[in-house]
Formats: sequence, structure tokens, C-alpha cells
Amino acid sequence: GGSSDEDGPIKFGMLAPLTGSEAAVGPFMKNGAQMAVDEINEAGGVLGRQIELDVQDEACDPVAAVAAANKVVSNGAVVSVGGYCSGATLPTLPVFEKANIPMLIPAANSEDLVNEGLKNVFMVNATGSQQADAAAKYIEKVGAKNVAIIDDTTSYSTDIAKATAELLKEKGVEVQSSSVTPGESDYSSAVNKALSITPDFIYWTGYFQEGGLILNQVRQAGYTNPYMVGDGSVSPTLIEIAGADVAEGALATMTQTPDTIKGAEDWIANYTEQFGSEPGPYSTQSYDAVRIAAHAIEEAGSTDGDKIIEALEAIDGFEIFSGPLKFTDRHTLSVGGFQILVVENGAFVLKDNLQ
Amino acid sequence: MAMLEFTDVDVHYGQVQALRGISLSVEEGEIVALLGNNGAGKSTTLSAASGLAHPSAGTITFNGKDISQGKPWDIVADGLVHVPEGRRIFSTLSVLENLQIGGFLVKDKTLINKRMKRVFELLPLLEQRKSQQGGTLSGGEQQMLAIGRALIAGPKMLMLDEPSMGLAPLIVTAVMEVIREVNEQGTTVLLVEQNARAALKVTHRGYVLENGVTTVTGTAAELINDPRIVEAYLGA
Amino acid sequence: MTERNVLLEVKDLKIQFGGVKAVDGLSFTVHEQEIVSVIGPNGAGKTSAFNCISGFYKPTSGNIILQGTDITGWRTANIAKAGIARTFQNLRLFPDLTVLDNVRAGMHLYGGQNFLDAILHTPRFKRNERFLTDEAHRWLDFVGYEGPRGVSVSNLAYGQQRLVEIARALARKTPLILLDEPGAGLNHGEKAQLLDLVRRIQALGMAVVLIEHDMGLVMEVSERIVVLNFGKEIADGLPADIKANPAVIEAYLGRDDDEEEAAQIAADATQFGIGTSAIRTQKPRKEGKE
Amino acid sequence: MLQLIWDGLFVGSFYALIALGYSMVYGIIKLLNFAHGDLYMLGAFIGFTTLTAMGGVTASMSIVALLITMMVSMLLTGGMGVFIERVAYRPLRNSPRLAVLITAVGASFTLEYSVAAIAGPNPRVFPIRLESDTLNFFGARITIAQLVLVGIAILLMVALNAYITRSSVGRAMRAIALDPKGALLMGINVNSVIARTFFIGSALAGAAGVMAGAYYGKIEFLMGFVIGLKAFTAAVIGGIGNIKGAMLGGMLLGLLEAFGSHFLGGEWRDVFTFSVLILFLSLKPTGILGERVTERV
Amino acid sequence: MFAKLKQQSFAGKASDGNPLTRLLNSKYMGWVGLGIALVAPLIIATNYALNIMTTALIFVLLAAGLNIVVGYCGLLDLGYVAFMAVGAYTAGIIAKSFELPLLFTVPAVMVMTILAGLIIGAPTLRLRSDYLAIVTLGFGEIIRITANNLTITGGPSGIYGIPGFSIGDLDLDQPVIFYYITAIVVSLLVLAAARLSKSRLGRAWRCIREDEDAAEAMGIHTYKVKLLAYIFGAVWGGLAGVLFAAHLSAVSPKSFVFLQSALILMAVVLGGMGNMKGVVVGAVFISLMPEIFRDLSEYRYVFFGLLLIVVMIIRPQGVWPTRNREPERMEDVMDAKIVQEARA
Ligand SMILES: Nc1ncnc2c1ncn2[C@@H]1O[C@H](COP(=O)(O)OP(=O)(O)OP(=O)(O)O)[C@@H](O)[C@H]1O
Ligand SMILES: Nc1ncnc2c1ncn2[C@@H]1O[C@H](COP(=O)(O)OP(=O)(O)OP(=O)(O)O)[C@@H](O)[C@H]1O
Ligand SMILES: CC(C)C[C@H](N)C(=O)O
Ligand SMILES: [Mg+2]
Ligand SMILES: [Mg+2]
Repeated sequence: GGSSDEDGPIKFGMLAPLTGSEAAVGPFMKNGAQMAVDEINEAGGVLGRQIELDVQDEACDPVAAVAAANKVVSNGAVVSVGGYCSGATLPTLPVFEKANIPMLIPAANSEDLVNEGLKNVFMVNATGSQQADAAAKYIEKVGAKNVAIIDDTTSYSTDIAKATAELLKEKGVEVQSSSVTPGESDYSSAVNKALSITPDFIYWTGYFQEGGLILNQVRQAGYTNPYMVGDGSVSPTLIEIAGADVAEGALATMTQTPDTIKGAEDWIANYTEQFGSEPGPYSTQSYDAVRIAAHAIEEAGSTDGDKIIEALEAIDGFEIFSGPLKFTDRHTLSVGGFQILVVENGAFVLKDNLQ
Repeated sequence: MAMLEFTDVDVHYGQVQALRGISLSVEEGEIVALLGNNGAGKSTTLSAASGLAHPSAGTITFNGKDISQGKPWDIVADGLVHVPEGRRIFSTLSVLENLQIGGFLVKDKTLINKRMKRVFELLPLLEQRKSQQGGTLSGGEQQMLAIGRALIAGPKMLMLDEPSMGLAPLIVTAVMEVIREVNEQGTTVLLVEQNARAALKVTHRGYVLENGVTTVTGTAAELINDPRIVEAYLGA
Repeated sequence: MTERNVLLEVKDLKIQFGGVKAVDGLSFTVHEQEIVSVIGPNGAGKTSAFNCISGFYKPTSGNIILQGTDITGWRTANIAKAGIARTFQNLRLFPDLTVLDNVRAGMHLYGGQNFLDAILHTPRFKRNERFLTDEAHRWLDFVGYEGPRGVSVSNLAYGQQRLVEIARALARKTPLILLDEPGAGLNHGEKAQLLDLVRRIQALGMAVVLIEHDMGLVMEVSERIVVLNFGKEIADGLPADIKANPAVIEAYLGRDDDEEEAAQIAADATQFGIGTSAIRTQKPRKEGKE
Repeated sequence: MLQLIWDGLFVGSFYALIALGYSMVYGIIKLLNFAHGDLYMLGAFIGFTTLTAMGGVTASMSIVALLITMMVSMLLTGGMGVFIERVAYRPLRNSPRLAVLITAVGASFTLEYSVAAIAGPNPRVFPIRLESDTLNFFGARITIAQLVLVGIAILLMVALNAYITRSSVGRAMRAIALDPKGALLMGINVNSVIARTFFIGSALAGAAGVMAGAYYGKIEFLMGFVIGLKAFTAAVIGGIGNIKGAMLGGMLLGLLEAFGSHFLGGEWRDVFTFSVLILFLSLKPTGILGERVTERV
Repeated sequence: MFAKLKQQSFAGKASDGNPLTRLLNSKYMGWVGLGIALVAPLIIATNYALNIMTTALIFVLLAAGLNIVVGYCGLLDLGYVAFMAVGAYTAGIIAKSFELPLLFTVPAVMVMTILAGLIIGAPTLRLRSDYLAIVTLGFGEIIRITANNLTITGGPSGIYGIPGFSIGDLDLDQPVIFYYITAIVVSLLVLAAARLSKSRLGRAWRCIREDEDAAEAMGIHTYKVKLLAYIFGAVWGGLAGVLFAAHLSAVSPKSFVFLQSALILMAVVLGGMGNMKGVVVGAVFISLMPEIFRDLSEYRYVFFGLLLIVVMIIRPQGVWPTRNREPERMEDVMDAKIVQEARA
């Protein structure tokens, strides 16, 4: 890596889904990252040079993602700050590895990403098993005995669902797992199935689009107990889809977001001013990924891949939205894991930090 | 004024020229035969009149109206109806439905019923087979249906493309008889035939088409006695 | 003619569609190298009988025996393989294939190459393809086809397509060939050549079963004629007998008192060299009103 | 059990409504109109825009507003269907069938991503939502809204079926399907009949789009894709080209899915449905009501 | 014997045609294509370029395989990508669990894809056209969903970290080398498929495409011959799957969605069904299109869609359709050769 000219802008590559089934999230990531880039550039850049963001469409498709990865590499990126779909991000790992480009993956969070133990891969989002821990902990805490877990058959969602189910079963909780196909409107079959065990807790581990629909449909079917969603569903749109009254009281497992952090109002305001719309899922993580990368380059004093990786591993206490940053040996987040949010007055707010 | 008139008409299929400046006319009340070898352009002539193929040069008029570039449906509405080569029966529609389709442009139900009755008188077989799928009729039966279907439209002029093809001798006579009767009841007819002998028996006049142009024309009697025709189309 | 072996035997063949008994107890035999015509009114069941024999329809009952083997109900391809070739009443060529390829398709069962030969372009493959091409040309020459050969058949005029279809069937080199109305849509001169062609096919050693409505042609070329009506056989015999058979005249040829018709048949018959006492000159219709 | 059946039928009526358009278009020009599902999506977005434009009115008289919206949406999607036929399909009427399949996919991409470009890739939420009391029918939950929607769907389907089988235009449609050139010779204005078919089929999809938007609340630019495939499947199960078949096929598919996901789990549902479909077609190769085309040789 | 008049309209046309047509139909065009493929890396050798060119080549192989099924045999297959999935998963699973170089999995892949072709083909081939389409689509989905649900296939994240082609110290996975391997394999298979079409089997396929009943009357066992088309198509698809697995080093269900099948079909139709050269062009076009329009990001599919419509309307038979022409007479060809030789 590190092929940027010595005095031209430093290039940050970013893969995000701009088309395809996950197209909705792409712009949130892109804007979040752009915001960080603009802020850093305004403050004088990195190593005295400006940063340039190179966003390429991964379409949540492995082939497109590999092409996009090669494109950002060929364009001379020194770090990668993208990756939303785990399935599409996985095959890009060797591409970046060969080019010795550090990856700060802001969203994709399958354990598989770090299982290979590649030294250039860092995860800015918490992993699925961390999330499952949080979910199981909370479910146990509220004393639920009959839990229905619904996933959407994507790797992200089934990972969390399976891990949570296992943890709960160990604790003697009755768990019923079911799956739905994303992209549809009517989930009454899944709802019926979930309700057939008269659950006292439902956990949805997929994305906000289906999450909102299912929430609405379980409530219509007369279910009144807690309904919790995973981080892929934490979005104002979920509340809209479910309907504000219906969504009231819904829970979520989530890393910290601007909404839940005191003092982040300014950040939201800035974002909204700059892009004309509110931030959404993974705006903050993308923003942080850029900042972490810039910080590491500054620390390393170089755009050389190995040096950046060293600097990343050395980071301790750099403030990001999820708290002070330090990477574990596996290059995952060590602190600032998951907490529980609740919908109150039409917005997700902190309910329980699980400490 | 002729009912149907071709003046120097050319028709091309892509690069292939099928008609090369053809001129002919059919007077009201006549039965006119169009004879010619395979590929001479007989079917193309009918297609040009019915709007399926458009001339690249020349004009075609029907009752004085230029129909050279007309749409097939307008031409049918004007009263010029084409019974095509190969019959083109709607195979999964019943015989009755096929007949009804013939009256697509006729909005008056009683008129359709009246014509239907007449067709059944003329072609009793169709009444027996009313509900059979058109596509399962035998070749001869289909030909009957095709003619019957055209009659429901109440044509002023009927163009028939090889109606005797594949018909048993008795039926050929019967079909020719039907054609004659239709004509006698006031419908003008342009008849394309390979079976020149059968055709000339019922027609008033005829044209011979060769290679996209008309070469010989005359009354039926003249044609029957023309040695060129005898040799090529009738046999010694 | 000397005694010939039985080639095809159709026994009490029946096929029914819903209420329609298309073929209703048909029996006849065809000998080697024989020319048999099947005639009958439209809808009599001639084509249906062909379809049963060649395997396109499964007969409701009855037997079809080819060279001693009962082939009733066999798959079409297997019947074709057993030794029957046919043409269709409404041409069934492969429209987008060239004339030559259409005829080569008739030689599908010749073998002589496998797919590895083709992929590797082995000499064996090249030899075989050249052989097929030569054969195709030979058959096209045989039927007297004079049109272009390297173009799609869909570009050809109707008459040419008919010939290609016959060439394709002949190329199959079967002992029996079924021709369904090969003369339809041909004019007088063309029919004369068709007649000659049928005889030359016979001379090759094939038996021909012919469905045809042109009585001149039928009477001239057939050794034997089978007459169907309403799916039943009403006569089976020599042309001369058939012509005189009252049932046939009633059902198919037309009554004696139908002057014009009789005249035409007679005229046709004469013209193909069949003697008749009933020749009358035909009267063309008088010119119409004008 | 009853609940399963009802849920299946409810979803099935959406499938049926969309399958109808598929089947009609297929029936007449033998085209698998891949853009059809996207017309459903377009219908939903037009509905969204209309309702948003009506603003305050909607709150007070939601049913009336919804019916008006549905009319508007049916008109506009119908028009779009006609427009697509005119520019993307008609020029290829005499070309190989698969060529039109490709332009249909082209039209589908264009519709999807144009909507994404105009309305954004994010899901939108319908301004009004059909919420109503739940009836308890022998243990099955049935909402009034569901009943109303199924009622509308059945009404539309019955009307259409009568139109196709009884009217002379319907007969003309079938005639064109069998032999367009022959139809021309009968004096049928083939272009206008085909355009009319597209209008009706697309309008039905548009209606389904509005209904889905109002009932489920969420719409987004790819929402037509999955349901388009389902409708295609339903149309084939029923016997493609057959109107009643499309309805039956839609309902049956809905039921299959409901039972499949209940007994085998959602992740195996489509495997189950498609296996049944394949098995069924192996036994009855033309679908439930597909006509056996007796090709004479 | 019959009408002679047809001849003049064709006379002379069979052999000439305008120079462009003649050039396009020259048998050297295949070599030109191969030449372009071999020279390309010398002109643009960034990893990005190599990557998309390799992807394009694999796509070409897929289109060539589908062309056998759809273009030659006329069987509409909307689930073709299933064969690639079978190939890729078989290769991936075996290579990963036995730590084998991918090349050694090819025999197993062949067996599996032939089996897949048989399984998918057998029940479906009695169906005609569009019923076949939905059934193949169904099979495609069944295979994808099954892969998504099973553990042996790695579930939704699939299999990753698949070893490449490298054998021992021989590094065959460098982008350039891998590109050339792909180019050679794909060219050979494309050539083989093209040659098949001009053989007895190919002719039988085309007969079936044109008229199944008439084909039966020729003694062509349509069922077996169609099954063979499926099997050949499956093997080509499976081999494309092996290359795919090696190229991405990962296989996941996301790569085998219906849209992929639709895109391959588009390549075939757009290029010119049945004509291998056209299909190659179509495949290159379809696979490079999203990359060419990459900078339009979210708008690229709008353009892609419009372009598809425009291209098809301008060239309804495909960009480079089959031209059903062959020399009129062997003698003519021979004569021409003799004349040429005499001149030389
Ligand atoms: N659709 C077409 N495309 C190309 N050429 C055509 C087409 N239809 C007819 N032709 C050609 O135009 C010429 C005239 O054909 P036409 O069908 O009018 O002849 P015809 O006199 O009716 O012959 P037949 O007696 O065989 O029916 C022929 O050379 C034929 O090959
Ligand atoms: N597939 C079918 N379904 C229903 N009825 C059929 C079918 N095939 C033939 N028939 C009927 O069987 C009868 C015999 O038809 P066939 O085609 O065998 O007659 P044909 O003797 O060949 O007549 P033509 O001389 O007119 O060709 C006809 O009444 C026809 O309607
Ligand atoms: C919540 C999302 C960031 C998960 C991501 N789509 C993944 O596949 O890992
Ligand atoms: Mg003609
Ligand atoms: Mg017949």
C-alpha cells in the first residue's frame, strides 16, 4: 500500500452498498465518512496532506465488492474504511491483504471477518457474538422464559440469532427460532409461528425494514410483551415503518449512537445541515473509521501499511462514539460494547448500559 | 370505377422484391381469378391489399379510397376481407368463437346472428362442430371455417388465397359453389388458385402472375383457350 | 408384379379424440416397394392414421406392425428409427436451419461421429461431415430441387419447401415413407413432376404411402388405394376398382350425375394416361354480368 | 390451522392480483414481463405521492382518500404499462421472444433505479394506514381491513374474468395470442388491444401496490422484485395465460407458503414451494388450468 | 424442378454481403478475440483491470454454457447460475477441507455438475418453454437457499479462504497469471462449445429448438438430446464455478441469486443467441457494463436498463446474430480452392 504521491491527497477507500438490496444504507455510511474527512481536512489534514474519500459501490454482492476493492486499491487508497455486508466484505479481505492496506470495517460484523486472523483487518463495529452476549444478558435480566428469535437468513442475522439462542438455552430458557425471507411485506406466517409458543420476549436480528413490519404485525396479532431488535434495525425508519405508537417501547441491542450519547446533538445537527437529511445506521461508525484511520496515520507518521497497522494496534483510549478505543488481539473492539435502547417518544434512547 | 385497383405496385420483403409493378383491377360483382406459379407473388398481392404488406411504390385503391398504406383493421372495416393462405384458424378457440371473431368489427348482435345462420346454412358442417377447438379440425374443415369466418364480417369483397388447397374433390366443388353463391348474393371475389381448372370454372375473368408482374389477362373463356395457360396451368 | 413381403401391417387401428372417432377400425397392409394411396373426404382420418403409424398419436386400440415388429405406442423417435420416414401436411421444416442442414438432420441416425470428434475436429469428424454434405446434395438433386441450398429454408417459396421436406425424409433411407398431401398447393406442371418423383422413390426400393386429394395423380401413381370415410375403411383395391366403387363415388369422388365433377376427374385421369369412357368436355362458366 | 389458511389466502390475493397482469400480458404476446412487479412498486409510490399531496384530507376520510388514490394510481400505472409496451416491446413484436425478455429486464432496471433516484433508496412509509378491528373467526384473527382488501381483489378479478371471457375484446385478446397476423385479418386493431391489455394488467398491479402500501405501511424501490417472481410462479402454477388460473395459482402459492413456513421454517419455505411446483408441473405440465395446446402434426 | 425464379433473387448474395458482414463472419474473428484477450493485460495491468477482465472471462464461460442450452437447444433456463453454484461449492468445499489445490477438484466438479444436470434436467424436460423457465428458476432458487441453510456450505457467509490454483511453490494466483490461465481455459471451452454446434449433436439441438415434433420424426430422441444439452451446459457452468471460486477465494449464496441467471441470459440474447462469437461479445458487454458505469454509482442501473432497451431495439437478433449461411455446394468450395491454389 501507500502508493499515494508524497504530497497529493491521501486516499481513503470505502466500499458501501449504493445499489442492490441494501442500497438504503450506502449513503448514510458515505456521508458519515465524508463528514469526518471534511472535518479533518479543515483542521489541516493528516501529515499535512488532505484526505480524499473514494467511495465505490459493493452492491452487497461479492463479485461487485471484489471489483470495487480492486478499484480502490488501484486508485491508490492507503486505508479502507468501508464494508457493510459481511458476505461481500469477506472476499475483499485477500485483495486488501495482498496490497497491504489496513481495513477499518465500520459495519460488517461477522466473526468470520476476523477468524482468518489477517493482520490488516480491524473491526470498528462490535461483533455478532458480542451483540448476542448483550442480548442474552438482557433477556435473562428481565426474566423471560419463552423467547422467539427471528432472523432473516443473512449471515449477520443468523450469527446473532444462533449465538443468542445458544446462550439462552444454556440458561434454561425456552427458545424458538424462525427465519423470514427479506424483501417481502407479509410476515404473518413467521409471526404466527413465533406466537404459537406464546412468547414473553421476541428478538429480531435482521434489518430495520423487515424489523418494522414484523413489529407491526406481531402487535396487530395481539402480542404485548417486549420486542427487541438488533443493531441492523436501529434506525428512525424502523419506528416509522412500525408506526410511532406501535414502536413505542420497542427495545434494541446497539453500540453507542449519537442519539444515545450526551453532547452528540451538535454532531447530528452538523450532519443534517451538511447532507440535508438525518444520519442513519452506520453513519457514526463510518465517521469513526475515518477518524481512527487518520489518527493512526498521523501516529505512524507514514502511509505505509505495516506502520499504520502497528499504530492501530497501539491505539489506546482514542475517543470514538462507542467509547475509548482499544483493539483486542483479534482486532475487535474491546470496550464500549452493547447496550440496550428503547423507543421513547418516537426515538431510540438509552435504557440500560448493561454494566 | 373498379372496386379494387392496383396500379404499378411494388412490394419488397427486405431485399427480396416480390411484386414488380403489378396492375390489376376487380369490378364490383365480379369473381376474378389470380393464377401463377409458386412464389409468383399471388399471396403477396392479397397481403398488399389487406394491409399486411405495404407497397414500396404504386397505389392500391378500394372503392376509390387509397388503401396502400392502410391499416388492416381499417381495410376490413371498409369491407375488404382476406381469407389467408394456410387458413389461420385460431386453434384453441372453438369453431363458434372463431366465427364470432370474424364479426369483431360488427357491433350489431342481431346482424351477427343473422349472418351466422346464413353461414350455417351454407356450411352445415360448422354447425355440427360448433364447440370443437378450431385447431383440431381437419384441413378441409378448417377451410370451411376460414370462409365462414370471413363471411361473418359481411364483406363487400372477399379475397381468398388457395381455398381449394388440401380439399377433397367433392369439397373443392362445394367450396367453389359456395364462392359462386356468395358472389351471387352480392360479394365481389378475388380468388387465388393453383387449381386453375376449378377456379376458372367459377370466375369471370383472370390474371396470370409471373415473377411479380401480371403477364396474361382475359375472360375465363379466353384464358381456358389460351395455349400458354393450357400448357402451364391446365394441362393438355 | 412378383409377390412382395409385407412391410407394414395396420390392424384394426382406432383413435378417438373426445367424442370424435378420427380413425375407427382401420386395417391395411403395405408391401415392400409398394405405392399405396390413402384417400377420403376431409376429416376422414387419413392424417390421424399417419400420426398413429409414425407415433405422434398413441392409438386408442389396434396394432401397427412394421417388418414383423409391433411398434404400436412406441415413442416417435423409436418408430422413426425402426424404419418410417414421413412428411407433414402443413410443412414441418426447421425454419432457421439451412436447406442442407435440414436434409442432414434427416441423416441423424447415420452416426459416424461423436461429440469428442466434433470438439477435437478429428479427421473422422471431417470425413463424416463431408459425407453428410455430399449425401444432402445428392438427395436434393434427386428430388429435383433447384433453389439455393446454403440459406435458411424459411426464405424459400412454398413449393421449394415441399421438396426440401421430401428430400429430408428420403435422406432417412427407410424402407417406408409416408407423404401427407405432397401435391397440395402445386400447380398442374409441378404435379406431373411430383408423380415422376414418387415413381423414382419406389425405384430406390422404398414403399410409399401417399395421402392425396388430386385424383389424377392418385389414380396414375398408386398400385393400390385405401379409401377412408369417417375413420372407417370403405374400400381397398386397385385404382380402377376404386374409381368404379359406388361407395367411394358417393363419399368422395362425387356422383355420376355431378356432370362437371365427373368430367374433371375424367379429364385429369386422361391427362395422366388413364383410360376412361366417361370423358366429357368441360364447360367453363359463362362470363358474368357486366 | 384456520389462521394459516386465512393468512395464506390473504397474501395469495396479492399474488393473484399481480399474477393476473403477468398472465394477461403473457397470454397475449407471450412475454414474461419482468417489469410487471415494478409496476406494482410504481403503483405504491404513486399512491404515496398522491396521499402526501392530499395532505390533511387523508386523516379525516381515509377510506375515501384511499379509493381516490387507488384510482389515480391505477390510471397512472396503467398508463406507464402502455408506455413501456409502446417504447420497449412493440418495436420488437416480430423479433425473437427472448429479445423482448431482455428489454423487459431493461425496463425493470430503469423503473427500479429511476424511482430510487427520485424518491431515494430508503423505504418510505405510507401516510395513512389501514388499521381496524380484529374479528375472531373460529380462532383465526381476521381484520376488517383484510376483508376489505380481499374483497376488492376478488371484485377486480371477477370483473376482469368476465371481461376476458365474455366480451369481444377478450376474445380478440385470445385470438391475438394465438395468431397476431390472423387477428389482423379479422379487423382487430392489434396494437390497441395489446395496449389495452397492458393498461388493465398494469392498473391491477398499481392497485395492488396501493393496497400493499396502505396495509403494510412500508414501500421501497425494490419491493416489486420478489413479489414479481412470486406472481410469475403463481401465474405458471395456474396455467400461464389463463386468467382464472392466475387467481387460483396466486391463492395456492399463498397457501403453500403459509404451510411451508409453518411446518418447515421460513428458511426452507421457498425450497418447499418450488419443490411442490416442480413436482406438480411434472405431473401436470400445463399448470392447473393451462390449456393443452393440441398441436396438430 | 419447381419455380426457378427464386434463384436470381439469391444468386450472388450467398457469398458476398457487405465487407463488414464478411469480416465478422470470417473464421478468423475467433482468433482476433483471443488475441485481444491475450494482449489486454499488456496494455492495462492494474489489479483492478485484471480483476474485472478475469471476471468478464468467467462470465463469458457462463454465457457460452448457457448458450448451449438456450441458444442451441432453445430451452429457456432461468436458473443457470445453479450449475455455477454446484461447481463453485464442490470445488470450494473439497479444496478447503482437504487443503487441495483447486485444480484437483475438477474431476469431482465434473461428476457433481453432470449429476446436477441430470437431476435438474430429468423432470423438467418434458415441459415446454415457459413452464420450463419457471421450473429452472425454481431449481436455481432451491440450490441457493439450500446452500444458504446448510452448514457444510458455510451457511449465509459461505466458504472463504479457498486455496487458489497454486501448486506447491508454483504461484498461479497472481492476478496476471490467473488471468492467463482463465483466458486459456475459457477460450478452449468456448471453442469446444462452438464446434459442438456444428456437429451431429449440435444439429440435433438446433432441430429441437426449431421444431421438436419434426425432430422426433427424424429419429432424434429429443428427451435424451435435451438432457445432453443440459449436461453440457452444466459442465461449462460448473467449470466456471471452479474459476469463480479460485478467483474470489470465497463462495457465498449471494453470488447465485436469480439476477445472476438473468444477467447470463441477457448476455446470450444480447450477443446473438446461438452464435458463440456474439455470445462472447454479449458477455463481455454485460459484465463490463456495471464497471464502465461505476462512476455513475446509483444511476448506473438506470443507464444499464435504458441501454439494454435501446440495443435490443436496434439489434433485435442480438448484436451479432447467427447467420444461417453455408457454401452452396462442396464443388464450389473446392473450385474456389483450386482457383486460389492455381493463383498462388
Ligand atoms: N415473409 C417473407 N419474407 C421474405 N420473402 C418472402 C416472404 N413472403 C414471401 N416471400 C417471397 O416473395 C415471393 C412471392 O411470394 P408469395 O407468397 O406472394 O408467392 P405465391 O405466388 O403466393 O406462391 P405460392 O403459390 O407458393 O403460395 C417469393 O419469392 C417468396 O419467397
Ligand atoms: N388432436 C385432435 N383432437 C381432436 N380432434 C382431432 C384431432 N386430430 C384430428 N381430429 C379430428 O379427427 C378427424 C380426422 O382428422 P384428420 O386430420 O385425420 O383428417 P384427414 O383425413 O387428414 O383430413 P384432410 O384431408 O382434411 O387433411 C377430424 O374430424 C378432426 O377434427
Ligand atoms: C448490521 C450490519 C452492519 C451487518 C452487516 N450487514 C453484515 O453483514 O455483517
Ligand atoms: Mg401463396
Ligand atoms: Mg390430413
